Amino acid sequence: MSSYTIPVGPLHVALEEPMYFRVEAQGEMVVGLDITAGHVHRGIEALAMTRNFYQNITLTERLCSLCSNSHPSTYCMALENLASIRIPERAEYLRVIADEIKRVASNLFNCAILGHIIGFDSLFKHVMETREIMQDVKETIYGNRMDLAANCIGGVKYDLDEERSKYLWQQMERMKKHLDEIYALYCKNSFVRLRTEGVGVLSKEDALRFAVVGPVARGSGIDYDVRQKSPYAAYDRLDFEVQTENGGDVLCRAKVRLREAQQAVRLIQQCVTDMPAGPTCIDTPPEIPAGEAIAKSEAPRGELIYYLRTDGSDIPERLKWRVPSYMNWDALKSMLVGDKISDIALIVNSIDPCISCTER
Amino acid sequence: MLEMLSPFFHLLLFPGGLFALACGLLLKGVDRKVAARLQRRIGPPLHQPFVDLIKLWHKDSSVPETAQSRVFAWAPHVGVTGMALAALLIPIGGVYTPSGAYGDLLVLLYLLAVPAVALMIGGAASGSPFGAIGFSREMSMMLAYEGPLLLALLSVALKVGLATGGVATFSLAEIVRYQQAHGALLFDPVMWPAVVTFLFVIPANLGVVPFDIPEAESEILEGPLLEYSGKELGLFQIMSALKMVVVLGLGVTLFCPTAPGGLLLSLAWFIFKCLVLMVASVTVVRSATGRLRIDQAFSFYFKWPEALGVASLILVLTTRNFP
Amino acid sequence: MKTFLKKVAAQSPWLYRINAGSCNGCDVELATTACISRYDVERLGCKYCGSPKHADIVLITGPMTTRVKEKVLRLYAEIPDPKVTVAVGICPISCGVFRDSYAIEGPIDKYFPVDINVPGCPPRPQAIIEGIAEAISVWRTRL
Amino acid sequence: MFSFLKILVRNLIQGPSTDPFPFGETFTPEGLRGRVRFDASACVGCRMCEHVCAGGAIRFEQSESELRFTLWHNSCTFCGLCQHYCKTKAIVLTEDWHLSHRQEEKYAMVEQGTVPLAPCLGCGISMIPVADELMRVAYRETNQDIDRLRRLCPDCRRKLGIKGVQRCKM
Amino acid sequence: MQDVISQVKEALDGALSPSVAIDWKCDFKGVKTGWCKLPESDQLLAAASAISTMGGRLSTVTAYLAEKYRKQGRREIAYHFDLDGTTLTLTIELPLEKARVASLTPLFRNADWNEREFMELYDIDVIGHPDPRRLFIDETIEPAVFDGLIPYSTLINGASSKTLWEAVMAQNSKEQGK
Repeated sequence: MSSYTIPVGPLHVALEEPMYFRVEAQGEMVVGLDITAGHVHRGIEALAMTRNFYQNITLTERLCSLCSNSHPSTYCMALENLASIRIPERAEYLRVIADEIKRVASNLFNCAILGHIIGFDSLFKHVMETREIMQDVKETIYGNRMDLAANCIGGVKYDLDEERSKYLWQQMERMKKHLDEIYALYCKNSFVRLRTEGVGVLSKEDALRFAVVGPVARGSGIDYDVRQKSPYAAYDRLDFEVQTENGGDVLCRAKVRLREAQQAVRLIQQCVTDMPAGPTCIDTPPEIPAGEAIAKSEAPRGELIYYLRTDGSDIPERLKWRVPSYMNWDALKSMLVGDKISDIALIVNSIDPCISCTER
Repeated sequence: MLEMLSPFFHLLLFPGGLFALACGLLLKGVDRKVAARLQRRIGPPLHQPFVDLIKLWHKDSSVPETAQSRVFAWAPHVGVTGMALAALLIPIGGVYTPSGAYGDLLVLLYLLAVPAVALMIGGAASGSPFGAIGFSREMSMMLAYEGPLLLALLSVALKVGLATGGVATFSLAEIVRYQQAHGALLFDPVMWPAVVTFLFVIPANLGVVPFDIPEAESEILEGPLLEYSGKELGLFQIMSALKMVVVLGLGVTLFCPTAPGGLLLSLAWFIFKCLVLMVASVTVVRSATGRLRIDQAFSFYFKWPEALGVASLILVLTTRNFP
Repeated sequence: MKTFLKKVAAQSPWLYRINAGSCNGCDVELATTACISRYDVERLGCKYCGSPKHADIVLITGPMTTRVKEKVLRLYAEIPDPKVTVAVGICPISCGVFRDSYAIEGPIDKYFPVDINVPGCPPRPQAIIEGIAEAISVWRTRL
Repeated sequence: MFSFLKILVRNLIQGPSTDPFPFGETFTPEGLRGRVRFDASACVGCRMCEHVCAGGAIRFEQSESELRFTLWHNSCTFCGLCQHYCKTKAIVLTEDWHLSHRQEEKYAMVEQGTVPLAPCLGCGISMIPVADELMRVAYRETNQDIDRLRRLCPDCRRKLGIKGVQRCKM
Repeated sequence: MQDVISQVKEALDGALSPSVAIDWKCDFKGVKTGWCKLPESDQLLAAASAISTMGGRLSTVTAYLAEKYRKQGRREIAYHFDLDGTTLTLTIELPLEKARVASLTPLFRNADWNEREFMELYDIDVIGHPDPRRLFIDETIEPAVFDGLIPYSTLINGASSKTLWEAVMAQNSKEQGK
């Protein structure tokens, strides 16, 4: 059978963002793949080197709206590491809350899109409706549904008073019920399983070779979570387990994401209970010496790493970050080949690709 | 004079043409509304499909550079013509009985394949790779569901034919007449496998989830329809609205064509039966399921509906002596 | 009769989304607005469509990056007239935080006419609906 | 399929969850980051807001007699850093999210304010009097002496301070 | 955690003949970061291979060119490795002109994109890269765009900002005049 090439993207409806693949196919089978990246390359690293430390908080938040809290918080952590700033304990908990709220919303979004791609519109809408609870929480506590603007150098910009803590707790109780139901749906529903089981398999060996991170790695049985391996914020005092699955297919990744969302809800509740009183931010303007530092965190899609280099001025000499989708995306080559054309969008979505993060 | 004009009347106004179109668009409106309610939405107004159609008539239409423009432009016309002819054949109990000169069940079976063929031609002529994939998927789907459909039709034809002394009757009028005399086949347990087979065939025939594989929006961007715009897209919408009426009307004819009598009441009863059939076999199904892969759909049809169809045929043949 | 038909036709604005290199915040909010039950744009007669050929109202996000520019312009040209363009988020309007980067070619109104702007980073769905409603009223005059 | 039918039936019973907007009122939480408001009388002219603004949405123009503030909403990310770093809260984000507008109004989507400059009571140099808001933050209540202080330029204030110190020493 | 430090030392000492100094830092949570500058850029492959056998993972690669380096005619590349939660950074120095570095793709599959990225941003050649095309940056943009960036200049010369703000100011002073 002769092979033919079909273009996927760059502006493909099933994918939120522009990406371009040239898929080589034989019949309905994918035999080769070439990725052309860079449609969302906005030159943010260059911009970061022309903006001051404050402006970069907002700039890094605009890298990507789905993990928009991980970026500024990790960037601030890099600055704090470099200047040896110890943020108030309450701020550590508040950073965890912001991170976990984003994680729930981001993971649910990805699982909802899975439903959309397999044409299960009602499932998509059902999960998105549940996600709306998180969106309301974000809007009520932070003032925006996507970009929280929670972080500042040396702490956080927001605080939870009595009333808001109670509100947050109640919403999390609501989420729990919905999340349990959704998890059961993804595990049991025959249409979801027919389309996702055994599809886009990434073996553990390949996962290690491509050095994938986050739910993609954990879906292939790699037990790695930055929150546990190199704790930050309040994670060293919180009780949680790393979620893994061994199948390495689309369904396993979705299951890991949903379980992490369930766990995130419990983490948020732990934070609300354990959080000590006190200031939320250091009260003196930060002084950043010359030097270099690294900060890492577990974004919804996996390990996020920031490298910061300063020369003593208030503009970074070099700010570089590597996002989780960076390697996961390249690993698509291993997942797609041998699968069906009809599963391309599904498999691409299963790594929760964050193009805008990756291409900067 | 009047006698000569009646085919045109039937083709353009009633029951084909305008009436069938209005009926089909109404069905689509109800389908969207009910689906919206199942998803906790308000949904579009019932007349939305009419509005969409009028809108498309006001839009520019373009032909892609890579397309074979003449074939591309003619494909939707072929589809609409085929369906308009098919609509002529659908009897409406107590209101309209198609003349045998128009055709019978077998003609209808062939005409039902016309929309799929039109989509295939259009998709292939559009020159887009997605159109081509849509083409091959449409073909596989047809192969998959034509078998069970044929078996279901055959069961009814045999049932009626054997009961009236022949072998099998393909006259739609005859089928209606038999049921009006002996009660709807829907209530005959012998026919239940055929009913279920037909129910299975409807979503595939109408191209809705879980069998909208040739037009999968999130996989191949609506496949053959991708390149169509304006009036041509409108024609495809007309085609699919007509097909809705034809397929559902066929279901009603085959299994429950009885009418309460009275022109308007019978008409309303017919539309109501179509609606119920649609909600059960289209709306709820598409709301509660996800799309299958082409190979899964294919093997599904070769397993269950095919087996049921065969079972139904055997059942009809074996029970003929003990009515 | 003609004016009546046009008035009727105006109740069916189909939406199409173009991402011109956005951070996907606006895209996620657009998907939310267009698809989920809470905002249900279908009650306004809108439908989210997968092909530019079917679109009436184009929603554009992103600051127009160099690599996506040609593709966006080609896609925009494919949308049949009459059409209305809505810029969603501050990026297509002014390039926002990404302005003056070497890889940014926006703002979008340098390349084709924009009718409605919905600023925000990202705007909330209600604001997007407001923009769409405004776009529908513009569209009515173009039919 | 059947597990999902249960949800569909529940949906049918619960009825639509659709927000009435744009035909009715919608939910707007307190603290939503929307349209920016500038209060010139509270501005001390430190220009920190301009410094931290990543969107480049804030511009100050200084002339002989006034300091003019302009914020263009079409470039504003509504991140709230300006508000966070504004000590006197001269710049605040309101809950007004009705910002969509026609293209003709693109450049008119601004918030403006003018901070008048006044001559220093000591040396007469053009300066921004310290905002009442800042005085309230610093002193809670003001008296005539403090009010005089706010109209002195930093140089003159220092001189006055040194004089005070000298007086104490004597 | 102490043994990570000794393990790394052992591995690097085994691979490189004059032993190199590693500067370890530890944050408030006890997370360690190691910083090591390799005296010779061609030691990179040996050092990376030692880390690879230790089970290390390449996290990312940062190339940079600070103003003061530019004057000194040199540039640096930092390779960041992850050792089960501990980050080790190996830095190599390269000349400003005609910089060449060996590819790490045979050791770490994911070095591919990282190397393509700094090739397109900076004027650095990677020897033995399997696929040295551009990664993110469009062909119409000049090569080595980060080499040409002079700090502040884009901010001050921002042509796009200037045009937009002129329009904003023109419209709003007009309205005030009314």
